[in-house]
Amino acid sequence: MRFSSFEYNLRQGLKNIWRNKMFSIASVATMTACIFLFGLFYSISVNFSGMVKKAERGVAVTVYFDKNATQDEIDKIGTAISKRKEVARYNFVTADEAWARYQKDYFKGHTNVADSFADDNPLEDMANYEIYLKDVSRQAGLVSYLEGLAGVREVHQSASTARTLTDFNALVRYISLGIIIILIAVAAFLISNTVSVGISVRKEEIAIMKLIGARDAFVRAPFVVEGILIGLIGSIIPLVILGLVYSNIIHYVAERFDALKSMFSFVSTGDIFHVLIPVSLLLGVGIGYAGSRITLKRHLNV
Amino acid sequence: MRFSSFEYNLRQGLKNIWRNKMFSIASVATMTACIFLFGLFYSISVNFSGMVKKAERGVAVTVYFDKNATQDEIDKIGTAISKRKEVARYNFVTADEAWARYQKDYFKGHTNVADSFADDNPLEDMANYEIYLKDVSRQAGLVSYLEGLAGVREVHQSASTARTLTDFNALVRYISLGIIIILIAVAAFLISNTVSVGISVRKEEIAIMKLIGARDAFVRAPFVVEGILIGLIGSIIPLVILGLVYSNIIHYVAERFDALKSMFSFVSTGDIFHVLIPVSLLLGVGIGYAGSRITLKRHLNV
Amino acid sequence: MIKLEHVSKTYEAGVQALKDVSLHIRPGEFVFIVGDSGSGKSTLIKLLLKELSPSSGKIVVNGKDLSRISHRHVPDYRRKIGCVFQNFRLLQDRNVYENVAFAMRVIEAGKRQIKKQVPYMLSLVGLAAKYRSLPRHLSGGEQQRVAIARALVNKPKILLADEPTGNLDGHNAWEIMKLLDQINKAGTTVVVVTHNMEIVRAMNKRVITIRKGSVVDDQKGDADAI
Amino acid sequence: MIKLEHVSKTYEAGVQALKDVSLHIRPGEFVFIVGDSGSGKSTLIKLLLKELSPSSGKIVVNGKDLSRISHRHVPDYRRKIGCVFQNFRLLQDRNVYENVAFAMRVIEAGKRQIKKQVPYMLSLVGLAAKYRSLPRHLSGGEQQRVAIARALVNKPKILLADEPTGNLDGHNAWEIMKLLDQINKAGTTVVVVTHNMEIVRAMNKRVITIRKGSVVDDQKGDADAI
Ligand SMILES: Nc1ncnc2c1ncn2[C@@H]1O[C@H](COP(=O)(O)OP(=O)(O)OP(=O)(O)O)[C@@H](O)[C@H]1O
Ligand SMILES: Nc1ncnc2c1ncn2[C@@H]1O[C@H](COP(=O)(O)OP(=O)(O)OP(=O)(O)O)[C@@H](O)[C@H]1O
Ligand SMILES: [Mg+2]
Ligand SMILES: [Mg+2]
Repeated sequence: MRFSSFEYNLRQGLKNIWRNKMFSIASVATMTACIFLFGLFYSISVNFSGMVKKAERGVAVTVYFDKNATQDEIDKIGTAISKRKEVARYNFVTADEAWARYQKDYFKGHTNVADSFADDNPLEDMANYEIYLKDVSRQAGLVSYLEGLAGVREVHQSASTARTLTDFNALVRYISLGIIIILIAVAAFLISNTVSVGISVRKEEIAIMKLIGARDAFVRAPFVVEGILIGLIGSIIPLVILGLVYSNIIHYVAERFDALKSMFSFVSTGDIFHVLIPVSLLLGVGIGYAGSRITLKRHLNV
Repeated sequence: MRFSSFEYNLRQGLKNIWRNKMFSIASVATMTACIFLFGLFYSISVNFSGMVKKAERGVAVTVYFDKNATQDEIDKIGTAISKRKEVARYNFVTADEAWARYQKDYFKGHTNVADSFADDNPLEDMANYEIYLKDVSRQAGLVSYLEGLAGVREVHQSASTARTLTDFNALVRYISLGIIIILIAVAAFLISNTVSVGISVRKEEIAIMKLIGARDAFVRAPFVVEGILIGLIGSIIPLVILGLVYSNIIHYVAERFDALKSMFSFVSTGDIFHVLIPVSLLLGVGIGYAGSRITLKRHLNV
Repeated sequence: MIKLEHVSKTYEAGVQALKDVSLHIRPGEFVFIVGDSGSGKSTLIKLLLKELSPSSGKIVVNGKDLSRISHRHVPDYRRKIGCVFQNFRLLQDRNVYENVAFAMRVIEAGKRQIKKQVPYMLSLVGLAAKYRSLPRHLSGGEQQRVAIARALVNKPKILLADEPTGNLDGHNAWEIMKLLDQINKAGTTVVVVTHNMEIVRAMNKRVITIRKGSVVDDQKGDADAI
Repeated sequence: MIKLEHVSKTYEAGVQALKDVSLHIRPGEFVFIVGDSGSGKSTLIKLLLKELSPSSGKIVVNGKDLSRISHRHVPDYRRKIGCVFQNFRLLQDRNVYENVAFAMRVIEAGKRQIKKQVPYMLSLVGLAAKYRSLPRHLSGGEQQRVAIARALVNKPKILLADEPTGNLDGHNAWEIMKLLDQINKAGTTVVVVTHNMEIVRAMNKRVITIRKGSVVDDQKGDADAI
């Protein structure tokens, strides 16, 4: 193609968008709506997943020692724990700390009860390592490893909580993935639908061009330019809207529901858009391009 | 309109769908996709909301009595509690029960610790009423009411859990509502867009009819029939798909993630579709009808 | 019957298609309108059908000022007029039969009447065999004849025909002209735009000549003079 | 140059539009094709442009068997042919200038050449002033002239014109005919389908008559006889 043809086709593509305002608006709107929904769900599920992750990290495995365990043994256990990859962090809780925490947790506001124990620590033997995991699903493995260590009396685990969280996380992941796949499929379908309706309407124009002697590539070029541009516009608009909405909403939610703050922190706008921008552009431009090419193929056989 | 005209228009509406296959398919597809997404989110959010509700019900307010409270006073407090509307259920916990539960909860697996107390119940004064609420957000009111009663030493509430749950529930509700509103708006927009593109393409046909002397109503009728039928088809398809998908998924999830069962039970297919069917039909048929009428108005001024 | 008083029409683009045209066509007349390409003949037809409104001046048809007809009553007005459009304007998604029948459905004619009248009209224009074809499967002249059949099927009081024989061979053109003459004899006012001077001369009717939007000549035919 | 051997064309609907047509048009000839409405003239033109394929028979143009041209090379073939379609087939969303320029862009003509040639062609058909109008804002005859300008702008080797003067007044029709004659004198083979017997007689060229899909007459004009 000569440069002047290329330039001509580029200009025609732009003009086509203007000439077929109705379809251009419909296409851009469809694309905007679909990519907006996709972005919305992506953001929600990423945040939700983050929340579950955080909750997971709060689950601990507690290691109690043999009554006659030496400090040396206890230290060795600590070293062994520190070497495990699934461990996020761990800390040593002395018997006194354990009792103090007990009182605080369970006798809160009932000082008279706690007082009844006086200075007598009922949890004398309860010094322990509190271990926080990176991934709750690997808890069982860690527990059986720890139980095999010398000086370990017992390993306490919150079995049901762990399983619930693992299951819940998996469920959320499946649902999010399912929704996102459905959304991408729906978006792809609707967008290519709109593009192909737009082209079908102009099949007489395409036939005329071909009858005058235009090559397929020459007829196609403006439509493809149009498809790509519509894809571009239709993905930039929802990205801008999402950007504004997202940063405002996390701000608002963080203020309004401060009790939730402790439960989860939001994924930053930057992190979300790091993924969202390339995926959306690919979706918009890709479908715009592919949709127009595929539909044109049908009409070029004149 | 004469009956033969009515019949003619009905038949024309049906034929229009066939003649404009491309647009009919596009419209039905758009509608199907939108209503499917709407139904999907409605189901998810109803279930999620149910889950949070169930979690809420697990939160309790505990009422402790004055050391010298008589059984009569305690009974009176019970009666007062039973009269409160926000109370879901309540039960009396004796000091012995309280201690037994304590031991079970906190010394689980550490019988030696519990043994150190022998038969000496450290929670002698801890007989209480355990009250479960219908709605956590009304907890504060109940607490201050209970604190005013004679014989009440102290009212214990899990303040942070309650607030977290209330906040969380509100957040989920806002997000669901937001998403559902966005989905309805997007659906309405896309569907009416498709309908109006379909009609715009036939504006020459509409102009010809008007020039031959057809009244607006006569030109409009087949289009409106077409719009309603497309709306009907486009809402029945997603409803059927949702019905199948939903009942299968709740079955699958219930089996696969049995740990979650305790956390929430699924809302029944019947309950979901009780709302979903009328809303979807209204959405589909309503937009099909309104969309075609509004778009036609623009083209009838010939 | 048809009266134009100082009618001008300027399109949005600034093109002045008609300039101060005054005309009077009496009931039952047969009038040819001739003129160069782009002189404003189709514009005149469109004004008479109220497809367009004049920029200035007054058009009275059947005693009614067209500018006074409300949107609601435009269909009633058009039903009394049959129109053959220069570019046919057939309903592309309906077949030949439906295109002609449509004009009858519009006036809420009975089913039986439609079933009788439509095939009769199609046979008059020589298209009885093609009644199930879609317009795009017809030759140019066949499409034109469908348009003529549709304009005539309701026996209108006024017939406006914009270049009704442009795509027809001499024989077919003559047949159509004889048909129009018959209809005129039965009382219909006929206005025909044409470039076919052979036919105009042979028919010997009133001829209005338009040039660049103005009426430059208006000659009574011998047939009328009698 | 153009050779048809036992060509038949039956449409899907079962209509036999051409029956066993054999023809030979020599390079540089000027041929009129006449015949009743629906006799198959446009079908013949469509076959020559390879818009349709014959049901049977062989068509050879410029020494090439049309059925042997691959999809890839159809554009090259069409570029050597100028065609005026019966229903104009203008690009509705482009203005007059763009419609004519489009034919030049297709053959990748230079910008300068386009800027020179298009206004010249438009002035030849008398539309220099309307170059910015959209087709729907033109009169019937003006649209036809745009179609003619587009067919001629590339100085094709073969010109196929299907009813090029159906919407033109006598004066304009003559101007167009003179133009076609000039082009023919410059070496282009010209095939004109028309109903205008006045012009056919006056031009005195070869006339092929088709009736119901068959060639029934083929008369050399006096001009050729010389
Ligand atoms: N919609 C429009 N917008 C702008 N200009 C128009 C429009 N329609 C017609 N014109 C212009 O008005 C003038 C008269 O057009 P009109 O169609 O009435 O001509 P006509 O006499 O019917 O010609 P023909 O014999 O070629 O059909 C022409 O110059 C034409 O370009
Ligand atoms: N696409 C089609 N499908 C079916 N039949 C067709 C199709 N196109 C044309 N025909 C039929 O083929 C026959 C010849 O048509 P064609 O267009 O070649 O006629 P024509 O000689 O050009 O007539 P006119 O002078 O009226 O334009 C006609 O009877 C027509 O109805
Ligand atoms: Mg005209
Ligand atoms: Mg033809």
